Amino acid sequence: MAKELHTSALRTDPSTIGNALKKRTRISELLVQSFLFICAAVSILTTIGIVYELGKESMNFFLKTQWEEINKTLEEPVMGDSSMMTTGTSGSAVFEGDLIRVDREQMRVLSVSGLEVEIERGVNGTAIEPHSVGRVIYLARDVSVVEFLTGTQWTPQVGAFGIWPLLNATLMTTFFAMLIALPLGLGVAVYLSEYATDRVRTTIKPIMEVLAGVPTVVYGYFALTFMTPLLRLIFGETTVSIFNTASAGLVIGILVIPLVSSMSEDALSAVPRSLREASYALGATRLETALQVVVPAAFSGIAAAFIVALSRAIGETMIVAIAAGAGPAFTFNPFQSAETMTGHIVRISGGDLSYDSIDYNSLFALGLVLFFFTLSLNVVSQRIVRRFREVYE
Amino acid sequence: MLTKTTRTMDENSTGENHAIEARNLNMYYGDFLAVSDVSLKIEKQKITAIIGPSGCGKSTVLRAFNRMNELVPTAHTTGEVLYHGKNIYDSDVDPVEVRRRIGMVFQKPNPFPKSIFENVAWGARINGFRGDMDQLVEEALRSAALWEEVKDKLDQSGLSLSGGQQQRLCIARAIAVQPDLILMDEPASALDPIATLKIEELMRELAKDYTIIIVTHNMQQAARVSDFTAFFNLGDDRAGILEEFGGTQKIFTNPEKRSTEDYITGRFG
Amino acid sequence: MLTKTTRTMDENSTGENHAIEARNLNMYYGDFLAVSDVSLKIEKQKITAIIGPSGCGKSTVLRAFNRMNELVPTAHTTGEVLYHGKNIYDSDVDPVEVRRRIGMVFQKPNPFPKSIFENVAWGARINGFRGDMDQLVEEALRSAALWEEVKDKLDQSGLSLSGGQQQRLCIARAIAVQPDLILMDEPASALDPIATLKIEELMRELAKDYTIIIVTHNMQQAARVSDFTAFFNLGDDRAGILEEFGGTQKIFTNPEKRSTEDYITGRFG
Amino acid sequence: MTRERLDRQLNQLREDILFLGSMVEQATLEAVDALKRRDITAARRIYADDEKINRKRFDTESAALITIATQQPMAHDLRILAAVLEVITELERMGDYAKGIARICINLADEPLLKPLIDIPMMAEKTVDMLHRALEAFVREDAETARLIPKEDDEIDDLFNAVQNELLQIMIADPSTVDRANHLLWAAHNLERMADRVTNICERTVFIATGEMTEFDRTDDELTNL
Amino acid sequence: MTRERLDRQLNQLREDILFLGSMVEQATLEAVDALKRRDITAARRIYADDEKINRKRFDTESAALITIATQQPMAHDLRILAAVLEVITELERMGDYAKGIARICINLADEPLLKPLIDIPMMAEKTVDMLHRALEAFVREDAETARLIPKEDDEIDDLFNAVQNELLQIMIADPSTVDRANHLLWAAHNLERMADRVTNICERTVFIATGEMTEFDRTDDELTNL
Amino acid sequence: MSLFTGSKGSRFDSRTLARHRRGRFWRLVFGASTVVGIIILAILLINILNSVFGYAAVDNRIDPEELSINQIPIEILHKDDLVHILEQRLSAGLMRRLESDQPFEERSRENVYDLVIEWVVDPRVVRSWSLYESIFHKDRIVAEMAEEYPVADLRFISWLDWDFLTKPQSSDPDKSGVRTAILGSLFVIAITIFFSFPLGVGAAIYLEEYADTGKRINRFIQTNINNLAGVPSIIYGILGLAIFVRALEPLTSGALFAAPGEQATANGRTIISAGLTLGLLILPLLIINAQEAIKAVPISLRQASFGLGGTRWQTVWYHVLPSALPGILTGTILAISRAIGETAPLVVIGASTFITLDPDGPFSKFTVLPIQIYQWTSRPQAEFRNIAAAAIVVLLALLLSLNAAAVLLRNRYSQRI
Ligand SMILES: Nc1ncnc2c1ncn2[C@@H]1O[C@H](COP(=O)(O)OP(=O)(O)OP(=O)(O)O)[C@@H](O)[C@H]1O
Ligand SMILES: Nc1ncnc2c1ncn2[C@@H]1O[C@H](COP(=O)(O)OP(=O)(O)OP(=O)(O)O)[C@@H](O)[C@H]1O
Ligand SMILES: [Mg+2]
Ligand SMILES: [Mg+2]
Ligand SMILES: O=P([O-])([O-])[O-]
Repeated sequence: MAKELHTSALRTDPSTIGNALKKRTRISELLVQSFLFICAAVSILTTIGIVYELGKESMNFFLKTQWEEINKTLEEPVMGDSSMMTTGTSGSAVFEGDLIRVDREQMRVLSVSGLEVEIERGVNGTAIEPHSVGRVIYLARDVSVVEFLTGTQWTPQVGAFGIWPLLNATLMTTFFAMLIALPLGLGVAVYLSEYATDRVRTTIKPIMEVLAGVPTVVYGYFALTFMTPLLRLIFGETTVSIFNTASAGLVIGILVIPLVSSMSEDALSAVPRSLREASYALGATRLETALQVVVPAAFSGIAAAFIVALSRAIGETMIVAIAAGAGPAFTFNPFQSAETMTGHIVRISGGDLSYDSIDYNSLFALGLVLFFFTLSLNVVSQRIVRRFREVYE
Repeated sequence: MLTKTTRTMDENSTGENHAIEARNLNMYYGDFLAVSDVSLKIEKQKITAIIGPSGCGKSTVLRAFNRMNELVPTAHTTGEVLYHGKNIYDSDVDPVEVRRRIGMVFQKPNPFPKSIFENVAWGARINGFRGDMDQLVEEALRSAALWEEVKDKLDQSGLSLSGGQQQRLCIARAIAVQPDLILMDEPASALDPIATLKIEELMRELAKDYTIIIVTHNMQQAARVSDFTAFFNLGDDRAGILEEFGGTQKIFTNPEKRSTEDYITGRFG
Repeated sequence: MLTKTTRTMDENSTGENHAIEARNLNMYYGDFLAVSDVSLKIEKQKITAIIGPSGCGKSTVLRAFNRMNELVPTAHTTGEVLYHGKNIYDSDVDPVEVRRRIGMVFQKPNPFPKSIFENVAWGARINGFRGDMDQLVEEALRSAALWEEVKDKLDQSGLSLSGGQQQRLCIARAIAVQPDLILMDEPASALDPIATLKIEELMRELAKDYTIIIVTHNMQQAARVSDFTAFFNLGDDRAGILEEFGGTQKIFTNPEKRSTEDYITGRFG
Repeated sequence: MTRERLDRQLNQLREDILFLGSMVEQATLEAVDALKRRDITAARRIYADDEKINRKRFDTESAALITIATQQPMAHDLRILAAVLEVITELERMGDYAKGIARICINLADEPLLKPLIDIPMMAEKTVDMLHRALEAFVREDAETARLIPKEDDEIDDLFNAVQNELLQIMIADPSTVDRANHLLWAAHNLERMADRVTNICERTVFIATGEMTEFDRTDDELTNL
Repeated sequence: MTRERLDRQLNQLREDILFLGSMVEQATLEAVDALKRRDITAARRIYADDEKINRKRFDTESAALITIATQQPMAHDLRILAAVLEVITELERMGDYAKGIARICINLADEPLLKPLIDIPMMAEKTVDMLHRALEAFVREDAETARLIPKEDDEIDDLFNAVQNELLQIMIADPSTVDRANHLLWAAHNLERMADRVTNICERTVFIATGEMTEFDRTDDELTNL
Repeated sequence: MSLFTGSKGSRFDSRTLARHRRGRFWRLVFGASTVVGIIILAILLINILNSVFGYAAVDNRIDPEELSINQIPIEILHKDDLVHILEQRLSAGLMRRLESDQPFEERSRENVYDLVIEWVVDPRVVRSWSLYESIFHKDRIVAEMAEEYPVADLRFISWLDWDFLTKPQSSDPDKSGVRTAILGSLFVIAITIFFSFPLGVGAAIYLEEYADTGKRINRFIQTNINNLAGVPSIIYGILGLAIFVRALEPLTSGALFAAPGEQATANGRTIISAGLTLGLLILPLLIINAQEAIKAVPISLRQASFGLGGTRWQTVWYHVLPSALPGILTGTILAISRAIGETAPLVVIGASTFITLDPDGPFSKFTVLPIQIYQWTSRPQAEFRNIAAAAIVVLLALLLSLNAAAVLLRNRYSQRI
């Protein structure tokens, strides 16, 4: 039969081999490849978009003079040569030294007495022009990077943009989250990978996956309707306010338990079975095997899990938006309300935000900080994971 | 029946006995010279075994014969591989065409997760085979000494077979596109001794129609199955070199070189 | 000391030459009888090889000797394994103690991802070794013929060694807890021929002090290295049975049973 | 069968043995015939042809060694190969005896025989017959037959003793015949030794079949023959 | 060295060969000595001791086969083993020749020797010496020495021719000595054959060392000796 | 060899009793962690269900008995009488609106009856109790009722009912439903899938099958994707706000296509913006999942294909993709369920918080389930918590069914291997 195959069939004809082997252009292959490359490149566009947008608007936040509407209007018209103007009573006050703008003309406030304001006209090379009654007065705001990074007050109404109250709240919630997620997550991981029978494992893992799949807004609800009342029950209603960072933090912790446990469990189960067998064969007990052989072998995987959990906790939004409270507050009391960076972003973007306001820009500056925080954590965790991979492949 | 265009075959037009020939082959991975200056003529319808210590570049050389090494991004080859007098590394040669003619069987049996029939038929189909596919599949399976075992379950998954059967399926798949040469990289190392012997038996059978090059770690296997043996070794610069090439019986009873003798008798390193 | 309650162990009370003995061993995975009614006496300070076709239960039997099979949840054993006259499957026997005395080396080298030193020291430490750890590690590495190669890099990772060195490290690790027996499950099947021969050489060396049982797919290896050979086969009910047991030279030149002969000469199945 | 190549090689070796055997048989019968017919030309040819037997023997030996080197024979297969190595040595030696007879024929040149050759051709036929059957038993691995053949050696021994006595009588009667009688004695002696070699072949047959090397109670050559 | 077990077994075989060789040497010298001294008791012992040589030979053969079966020897190692199988056969055959001489001694019983034995002991010593050196060359795989030794065979052949001529003269002179002279001729013949066997051993030594089987241009035994 | 000649074990003191004791202790600890995890999940669910069901005090603005005409209770009044009641009790403007929705002549009696109940009787929940209280402290509830809401009805109600699913939002908790939100979620997700699935799978194929990992650009893309997967979702919200809502407003508002539809807005805060934002958000996740699935296809399969003379695309199309598809789908479903639950980015890009009309196209304003939940949770009134819980149940049911599909796919896949 084998013979038949070859008599009936024809092999390569040596005389035309050059032709037979000749390269052909496969256009469809090229098209497909280009399309696929474009797909992959979208991710780069996304990153560029993020960095560009965050960067651009943050630059505006720090560099460009922001003209903020302060709900003040001219009470009387201002002539071309006048150095005084009368403002309306509404809106927030202006102070000596403030830079203000009416129409296109910028002015410096020299002194303020009641509603009368002495001004220097035509500052910054703007043309002096007359302004009619009811024109809106804009107040200039400048935020320095140093102020942003060191200030302990975040009150846009008075132009205070110190990130620390928000950052502090973020760190507090993160701390509480890690406090609960790390030990519990690791405990679950060790139990599942080293102790649980197959049956138990196949029941519990889906449960953990469900826990991981529950949307964060549900956890927010849970924080507000269960964790907070629980804390108040334990510590007293007077010590614990309705919105507080402890409750939010603990629930974030619950949220990331499945993350820690499943990533750690993956790392633990990736440790080859043979390593466990080697340990048992030396006369080790299950605990010794688990803690002295398997966990160290999976260490970098577990560390990566911790870092990813940390990054997740920092970026977590809805739980803090719902349960940690509105309004930045620089406090170390976990039972007080305090707004985190993410919480702040959600709150101020929730309303109808005008695109050129300083609030709009501040959102990007906060976003940028958040982005770099999480990005660096991700980079570190990937390094660790890569090292881990190298060991076992 | 198996080629695309009907041509008359002129097997002997080149007037030589060699199916393929490597000339001054150097192979690199990145900057690392993995194989240095190998020249080797492979006789037609014979089994040539490549043996040598781990990492001496056996697989690398084997894959040079059908440009499979190009799938490793960092790989890079200089020198020539003459196939019917044509250097397959010439820039106008299409590796896809080369691989159609120089088939390969791998260390671990790797049937497609498709039916047994599809496993054999697929290669022929994408290579534009027009003809009776049923017949082709049957012939290929018969040649691979597998037909009797699978003829009643051609539509079952190729993965449902035992390891040895899977490997024979892979061989059937390779011969279905009617290559001139079949390259085999440790085709039996994942199999138990019995399945191994069956594959060896099959190789002897196939050698009546095909030229076979086999890489093997198993010296006994090379001794049992091959007609010629090429012994590769690590050179001083850790690049693989062709140390000795000759008839298998000669190599295994009275090799020329001391290093070959040492390797063969297990007194190496 | 072997059991949870402290007893004195009397090494010579049995007054016999056997290190361990299986009696009417039946081993199940769930309902599946993997190994049926095996009785086997292992001689002291000899190498006993277990050979047989794939799936005949070689590994299963081997793991019965130090209760490693218990790590498979569905596994279940009846019959006795007598070690110094004590059935290690008795309910008052602690498997942890058994395994300390009956060590194991696995198919793929599996050093811990710790330093070379720690790899060897760890087992001794958890077993409450009191003494000079440096000396213990050195002696174990020497016994495993690895000391010279690693003495300058004891703090490097065990994974940084080559495959063959790793396997010898695993052997050093096993002997550091001073077992009576060492079980080896295809210890060289992942290694190249040279590393394989080194391991075999080492086994011969170790056999001066230890009793060794080795499972191997490689008949030639069993022939080369062992003093006794047990040939396992698949019984009619697909359970593994002990077909023939005897001196290696006898088995390989003139076995009693036709099935053994067929297997040995490669005419099986 | 998964060892087709090995089996083919073993069969080839068996054929080689039979072929070598037939060469020896032919040489023996022809040598004795030449001696009987005083055909020096034939004797010279036979004498020269021993080289062919030697060649064949070395070729076969080399093939057996290659099989050992390349096929890793074990157990029964290995016993066959070991036996082949031994048997070809015996056959080559037997070839030498035939050559010896041819040489005697040449040496005797034109001198008349002392008596018509009757017993010696009979010995030759019987020996060749034994050899033939022994080799057949060998390739068939027929231990039973192999065990019986050596018993027939007694007949050869008897014939040899008869020849020897007769020749000694002749020599004593006529000292001038000593040289010629001695030559014939050598010839008979060679045939007798050949028959002993057959016993060795039979021993190997039993070895292949049973794995045991038993020496048959051979009527010891040197003891009875002189 | 990664083949320690194989190497040990090969060395053991070499020792076995030397031991077997020394047994043969001793038997030969003692047999000739017994013949010279007409010591029938010694001759009987030597005759019986051949059994030991046979045993040793089979043991060695079996050890070599076991090594082939268990150690998968290739190339050089395999050639050693093949050569061992051949050499022990030669040695056993040589043992048989010694036994033959012892038998002659017994057969001659109390009959006086025809002449004082001078050449035959000389032949024996020379042969044993050659054998000894051949075996040493064998275990040392010293092809050079092995190539030289066969050339010494001529001396033996000369001695044998001398003995033969002398004995034929005696027989012709005195037909009553035919029987006894023939016995002595056998003895000399056995020694001459032994020396030829040494050549075979040397061939094997060259084979081990070079992998080539070359037949030495041997002074053909049957041709010159009768 | 001094060490090994002595009597064996002499230098070892295994102390197994103590070691086993320690082992048991820690096993307990690890087990406890797991149990805690399970308990938390249980509490989470119970806490939600606790608010979905329970007693409620229902107070009617006008007692239905007051409306009965000639002692005939409204339940059996004729349609004309009911219309009459409506005309009597409702303002003319409202009546006009109802008339314009659908003329009264064309309405069925049941429909008019419903209108009466809804607009005239107007039952309101004035107080609600949790399931726990309802079951264990019923007497207290009854007492409280008698004291504080003597006229109200005490009813055991489920906040999650058919009406809840089919009604649009309302400022009144007991009239609110999640219809708009569910539709919004489905619309948004449809766009997300449409956008991210081809792109994600394409990128995964490129990275696994085509990219030369030696090239910097490809390594960069890979690292980049891994990093993007860890970027907090709210950042995507900001990105979506800047790009889709603002920069691409002409496109995303539909203005460019002059998209009709009642729900069309003049700005970019539309379903398509949301869908694309979530698409970007899950893209890295989807790519990584698809990559894992593709990676799981053994190299040997590709080698086999190349070895037969297959081109790269033939290899991918005939062998890699079929084998990886179940994995890719599973990964996609998991990514999608992540998108369904996302809240923060949609808040940032400005999902409408109050919207009663169904979305009718990609350029509609929209709200989604999680946003509804967020909104309702943030309200101080207790009843909003109840409907938030009900909405959570709806959301979880949606997610669970998706997850179940993923698990099924995965099991089927792993069985085949
Ligand atoms: N993809 C690769 N990238 C870089 N180096 C490689 C690659 N593949 C092989 N090498 C190196 O090239 C050399 C030859 O490798 P090759 O796999 O050809 O050896 P081999 O003789 O087949 O070894 P083995 O017997 O272990 O299969 C080795 O040093 C190896 O490390
Ligand atoms: N963990 C397990 N669960 C269920 N069955 C098993 C398990 N391990 C082995 N078996 C079955 O038990 C039988 C014997 O297996 P075992 O691994 O002992 O064979 P083996 O002789 O070592 O084979 P191999 O040569 O392939 O290693 C086989 O049929 C196998 O399928
Ligand atoms: Mg290789
Ligand atoms: Mg096994
Ligand atoms: O939706 P979040 O994960 O950012 O809360």
